[in-house]
Amino acid sequence: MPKTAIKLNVNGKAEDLLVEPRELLIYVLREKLNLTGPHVGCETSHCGACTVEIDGKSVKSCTMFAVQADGAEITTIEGLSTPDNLHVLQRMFREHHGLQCGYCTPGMIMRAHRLLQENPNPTEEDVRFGIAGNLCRCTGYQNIVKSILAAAAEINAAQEAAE
Amino acid sequence: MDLQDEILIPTPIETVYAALNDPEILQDSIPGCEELIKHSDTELEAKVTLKIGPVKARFNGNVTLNPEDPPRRFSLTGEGSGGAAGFAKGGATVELEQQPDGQTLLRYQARAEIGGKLAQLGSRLIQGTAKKLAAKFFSNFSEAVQVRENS
Amino acid sequence: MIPAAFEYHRPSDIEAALGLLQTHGDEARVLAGGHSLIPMMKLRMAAIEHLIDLRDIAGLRDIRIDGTTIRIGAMVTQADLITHDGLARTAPILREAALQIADPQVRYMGTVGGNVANGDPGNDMPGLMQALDAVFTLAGPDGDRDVAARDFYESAYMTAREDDEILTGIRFDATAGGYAYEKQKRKIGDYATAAAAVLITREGGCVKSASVAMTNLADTPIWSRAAAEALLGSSCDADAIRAATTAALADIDPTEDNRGPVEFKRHVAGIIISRAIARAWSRA
Amino acid sequence: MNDMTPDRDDRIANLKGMGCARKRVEDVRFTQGKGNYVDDIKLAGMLHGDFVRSPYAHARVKSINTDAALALPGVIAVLTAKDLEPLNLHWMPTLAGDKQMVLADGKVLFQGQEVAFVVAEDRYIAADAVELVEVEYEDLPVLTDPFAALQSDVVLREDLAGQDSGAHGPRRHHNHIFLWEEGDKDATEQVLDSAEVVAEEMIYYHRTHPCPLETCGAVASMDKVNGKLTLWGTFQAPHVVRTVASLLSGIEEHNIRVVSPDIGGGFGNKVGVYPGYICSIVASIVTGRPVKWVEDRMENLMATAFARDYWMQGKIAATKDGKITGLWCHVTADHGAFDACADPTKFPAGFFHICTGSYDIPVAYVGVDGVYTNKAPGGVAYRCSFRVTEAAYFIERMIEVLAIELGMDAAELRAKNFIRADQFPYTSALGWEYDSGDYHTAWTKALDAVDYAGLRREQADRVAAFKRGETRKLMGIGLTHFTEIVGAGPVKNCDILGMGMFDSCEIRIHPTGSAIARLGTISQGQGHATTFAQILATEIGIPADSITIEEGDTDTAPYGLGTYGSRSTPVAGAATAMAGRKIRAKAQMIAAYLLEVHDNDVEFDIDRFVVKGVPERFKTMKEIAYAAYNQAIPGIEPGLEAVSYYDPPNMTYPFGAYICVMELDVDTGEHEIRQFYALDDCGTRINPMVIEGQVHGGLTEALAIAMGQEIAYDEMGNCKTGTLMDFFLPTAWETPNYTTDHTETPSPHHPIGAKGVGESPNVGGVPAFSNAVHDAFRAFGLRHAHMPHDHWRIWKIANQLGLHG
Repeated sequence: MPKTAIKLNVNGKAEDLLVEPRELLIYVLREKLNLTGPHVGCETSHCGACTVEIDGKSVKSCTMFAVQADGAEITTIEGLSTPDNLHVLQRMFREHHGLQCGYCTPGMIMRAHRLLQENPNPTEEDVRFGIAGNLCRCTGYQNIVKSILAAAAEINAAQEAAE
Repeated sequence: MDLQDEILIPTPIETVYAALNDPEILQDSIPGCEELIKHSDTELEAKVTLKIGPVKARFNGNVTLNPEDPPRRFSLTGEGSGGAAGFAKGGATVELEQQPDGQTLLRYQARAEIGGKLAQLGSRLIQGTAKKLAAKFFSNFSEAVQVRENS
Repeated sequence: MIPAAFEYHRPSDIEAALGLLQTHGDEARVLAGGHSLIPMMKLRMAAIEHLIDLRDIAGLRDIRIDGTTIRIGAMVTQADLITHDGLARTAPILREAALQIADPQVRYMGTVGGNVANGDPGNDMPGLMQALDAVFTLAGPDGDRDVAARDFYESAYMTAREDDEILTGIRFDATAGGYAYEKQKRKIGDYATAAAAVLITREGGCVKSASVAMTNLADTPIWSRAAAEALLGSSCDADAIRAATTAALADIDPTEDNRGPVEFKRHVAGIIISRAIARAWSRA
Repeated sequence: MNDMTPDRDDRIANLKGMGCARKRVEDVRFTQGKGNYVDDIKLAGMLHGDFVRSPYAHARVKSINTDAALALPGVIAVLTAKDLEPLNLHWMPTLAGDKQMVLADGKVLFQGQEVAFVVAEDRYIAADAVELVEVEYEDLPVLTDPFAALQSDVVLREDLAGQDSGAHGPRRHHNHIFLWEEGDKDATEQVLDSAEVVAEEMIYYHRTHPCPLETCGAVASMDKVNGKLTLWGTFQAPHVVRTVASLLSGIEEHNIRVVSPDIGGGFGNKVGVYPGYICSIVASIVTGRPVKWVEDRMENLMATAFARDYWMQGKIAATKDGKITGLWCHVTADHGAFDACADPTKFPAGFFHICTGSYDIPVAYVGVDGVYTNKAPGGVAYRCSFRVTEAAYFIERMIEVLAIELGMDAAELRAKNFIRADQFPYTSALGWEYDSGDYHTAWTKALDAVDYAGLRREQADRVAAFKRGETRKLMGIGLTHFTEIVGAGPVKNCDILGMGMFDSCEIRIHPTGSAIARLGTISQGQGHATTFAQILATEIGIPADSITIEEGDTDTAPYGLGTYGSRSTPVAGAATAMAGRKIRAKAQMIAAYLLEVHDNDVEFDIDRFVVKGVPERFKTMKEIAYAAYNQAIPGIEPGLEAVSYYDPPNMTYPFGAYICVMELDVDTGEHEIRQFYALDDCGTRINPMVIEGQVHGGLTEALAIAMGQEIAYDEMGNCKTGTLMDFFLPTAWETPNYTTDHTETPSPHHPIGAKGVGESPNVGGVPAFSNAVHDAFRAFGLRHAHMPHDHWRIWKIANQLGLHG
């Protein structure tokens, strides 16, 4: 099958790629761009371990062909922060024990990140509804919800202080 | 999975019965049938492409006809493999009843078993689809019989 | 899970898309949000040789409200429905239903057009469109044609859309009065065990108009004329709701699956329909 | 020295030792997407393997034609049983003493069974080639019901035909695997015959699956130049995999390196040895290139490691006033096509004979019949110690049924029969020595915490309101008091395939006073790198932050049996403490030398040795470490290292009291968890934060199992729950908040008194949820209904009780 040339902007970096149309975005990210943060979990768009941000939307990258993303801006967990300057969500997940095996974590944090962009003051119910596309087998979610609410509080406090 | 229904065909019972044994009519009637090869009077080989929405599976199968009690009763069994999609097997019993107005009442009872991915992934849709396909077969069949009768 | 190879097309207008459909016939399929189709391709249940992505076609993402007529392009996503202020005013049942579809990620990608055109009895929008008495616009080689939602569905995955047509948009009138989309599911994101869409207007203390539709209770969405008739002119009291529910149940034909046996589904359908009617009435 | 000086508190805090809620060191990489899981491994020239699997549950394989697949450009090889046979690898031994086909040898016995292994340049070509392998099947009658299988003429395992004895004794039918019995059958039956009250019930614990978010996979790389095989994989027991790989392949064990990298959840799924591992190894040997195999979700659910599927027939005898006098149990255990249970070899039904639970039952009998059916093999401990979950569910359901029979409150019945604190160590009628416990204290604390009496009053009001037609919702109070048995285990009775179930820790203190410790276990999310460092910090006085914990690489880690059955803390945790004590003993001698006093004149104090009575004279562990390497000390070797292989004298017996309050809609079958209180006693608590996280997670897995999760088959043997559409994993939306609590009864034989906790919430959670469902309907005459309690099954209960009018 002939390959198609696509352009992606991934974590702020322009990437020119040649892909087969059937290549799923998750594999292109993981295997061509070596961004192994997003994971493959269920493959039928139920678990959200592959969640990345595309043009301001949370997307399950296992259910999207890379060719569909041509021209898109993509952020993966690797683009959320630098090791010296972690995102508040990353800090809060650690602070509140919001992860165990770590497999769902990159997708979960990316989803939480978009959720807080859209709803900076979520209730517990908002958070639970907002991360319903992400499965975790280890934590029972209680501490994930706590982590996200704590992150929201910290972001809001910082903003208030700045104002 | 069990399916049953009846259909009224405006032709005499003998014509209908003969048509049930006619590979050409069967091929025209079976939805998606691409080829029906007759190996003997009762042994047929069929190639059928099943297309339902996004699903497309090509089945290769064998059909055994059993003209039990002509022209009143007829049965068949078959099995087919659809490769990665799975497999199917089943059978049907057809009973014909001459009506006073010259029409024939065709009553069928079919049973089908689906295996493999089709059954695993499509179980919520299989029953309805099978019902539709059976209905389609018999309406095609009724049409084909009438075309034959009129030609 | 790796899909079989295919050729990808991204036409920039509907004519080009239709041309591709004509050229490739049965081997081609249009791609909207992809969240039904791509999993089927990955499972190799769908073998598609030409995938025609509609994302670059102008106009398909529009939501237009002209007076009381609402037009929604096929590529409008569930997320768009949820966040659109105009729709919240003119047809709030859309938001209520869309929020009960899948999960946030899927709603960003999943489109109205894909949801209604796919013909899966589990999809929620087709039932809703029955209730709204929507009209679907199909673009084809001979131009556009309209098909009423209530005439569109034939059986699972089988619809009035011909292979060389593309569903480009839907149109319906703004709703007035009360509404409810009630859905029971095994867990969030699941197809309905039973779901009902109800619209009711009120005059004095009585039902002036009603529309009752159901999801995943037959191999097509069901609109129950009899259920609506049972409500008309009534005060939507317990007896009227019971009569409407009985009428609606006569129109469904659920099948057994992992969600439960037929008997259970019928019972739950009755509960869900009654609740939807009661809630719609309470908002009327 | 004043113990309360701030200086001392600071020193303790600085260590981040046992008892402190230390933040996890693992999280730094996981939150940044820098975990390293099997599918993240990418080697030069790596090939991809993919399986052709059977769509049939039972069929003769008449032919396999690989020509078309081999003709596809990019396909390197297609392996079938014929290719593996010369290597004697077409079958492999199972952990339960049976054998299992690696690739279909003449027939297939379950849907999804591995038939051929395709090896190709990339995963895309491999998937295409799988479709091109033509397999001709002839279908055979399918047996999915173990009771029917024992009556059927159909022979499932033709390879065993004529063998009237298996790994666990006589087989009485061609589909029978074993009968395993414990306890005193005659005495138990006598008690039942003469008992005042006998309650009898069939309790089914349905088939389910651990379903970690990461599926199973492996990367095998045979370096033909050096003759060394490296195998990365999702292994909960990497050392066992190395030994088994060596025994099977003939490659000497020093030439095999097995690495478990980060593991995305295990829950028992990753204990077993799967055909994919074997085929990857063979393919790498054949091709001379690295080969990766990672299963997809459907393959995971269809073919690897189911759990449970136990039909438990129970009889429980009691006096009229509720004193239990005997327990009888017969299990029909559906093992699927091959007996691939993960159990210690001497226990073909694992530790199921802990089924007397928390109760002082004078006489008991258990018999377990293992049966072959056309279902996937496995029988793993899904977040539990071997078959303990089944046992706990069985006894906690039987107690409820007995309470109904007696017309007694189930909480009171439990309290009346608990083993008393003064009876420990307690030997059960089925032979276990419970090390410690204080059940009454825990039970009272739990009942008080939820205001049990108040809940019962509310429930009575609700029943009355329901009967008056004012509500359609019922309220259930699910009670459970469970006793786990974990920490397998003493080598004297616990081994897997002859490998004794000890575990190990090796510590090296570096000259500047930091350290690395390696263990024979492997974390799958439990946080070993965090908690084991805490044990060591307390034991050797070096801050946890200065200790690296490493696991999972057989070239560097000491031999151990791995992580499952909550054995890491009881066994490897003990080894860690013991190795730490060896370090401390040597450090004491060094300190004494440096302080110029006799060995016995110094004592350990948090992070240093001090001269007794002269607290200002001390040497810190940091100073001691430096001296150990750099100072000539007469009679003492340089260096500061230790290793401990710990063979525990007994299991540990964590326990807990769980109470679940649930609302049920009798019309829709929907439920709402209103409250869940979980009190766990896991002995000494190493890290309360991690314990709480384990409890939340285990309860959520229990919620899933009790309320909807199952591996279901139709009559043709089609697995109906092969994707996450149908296999229920709850989201944040369906999951409640839990209240956790604890008592602390240290294990008397464990060096630090810890018992393990990871699996308790799953063991105790399932009966708590299930009992809540049952309890809601008790007033209407329900005795027992099978799990999972999904909507339609709850509706069915209500329907059968006539609650739908």
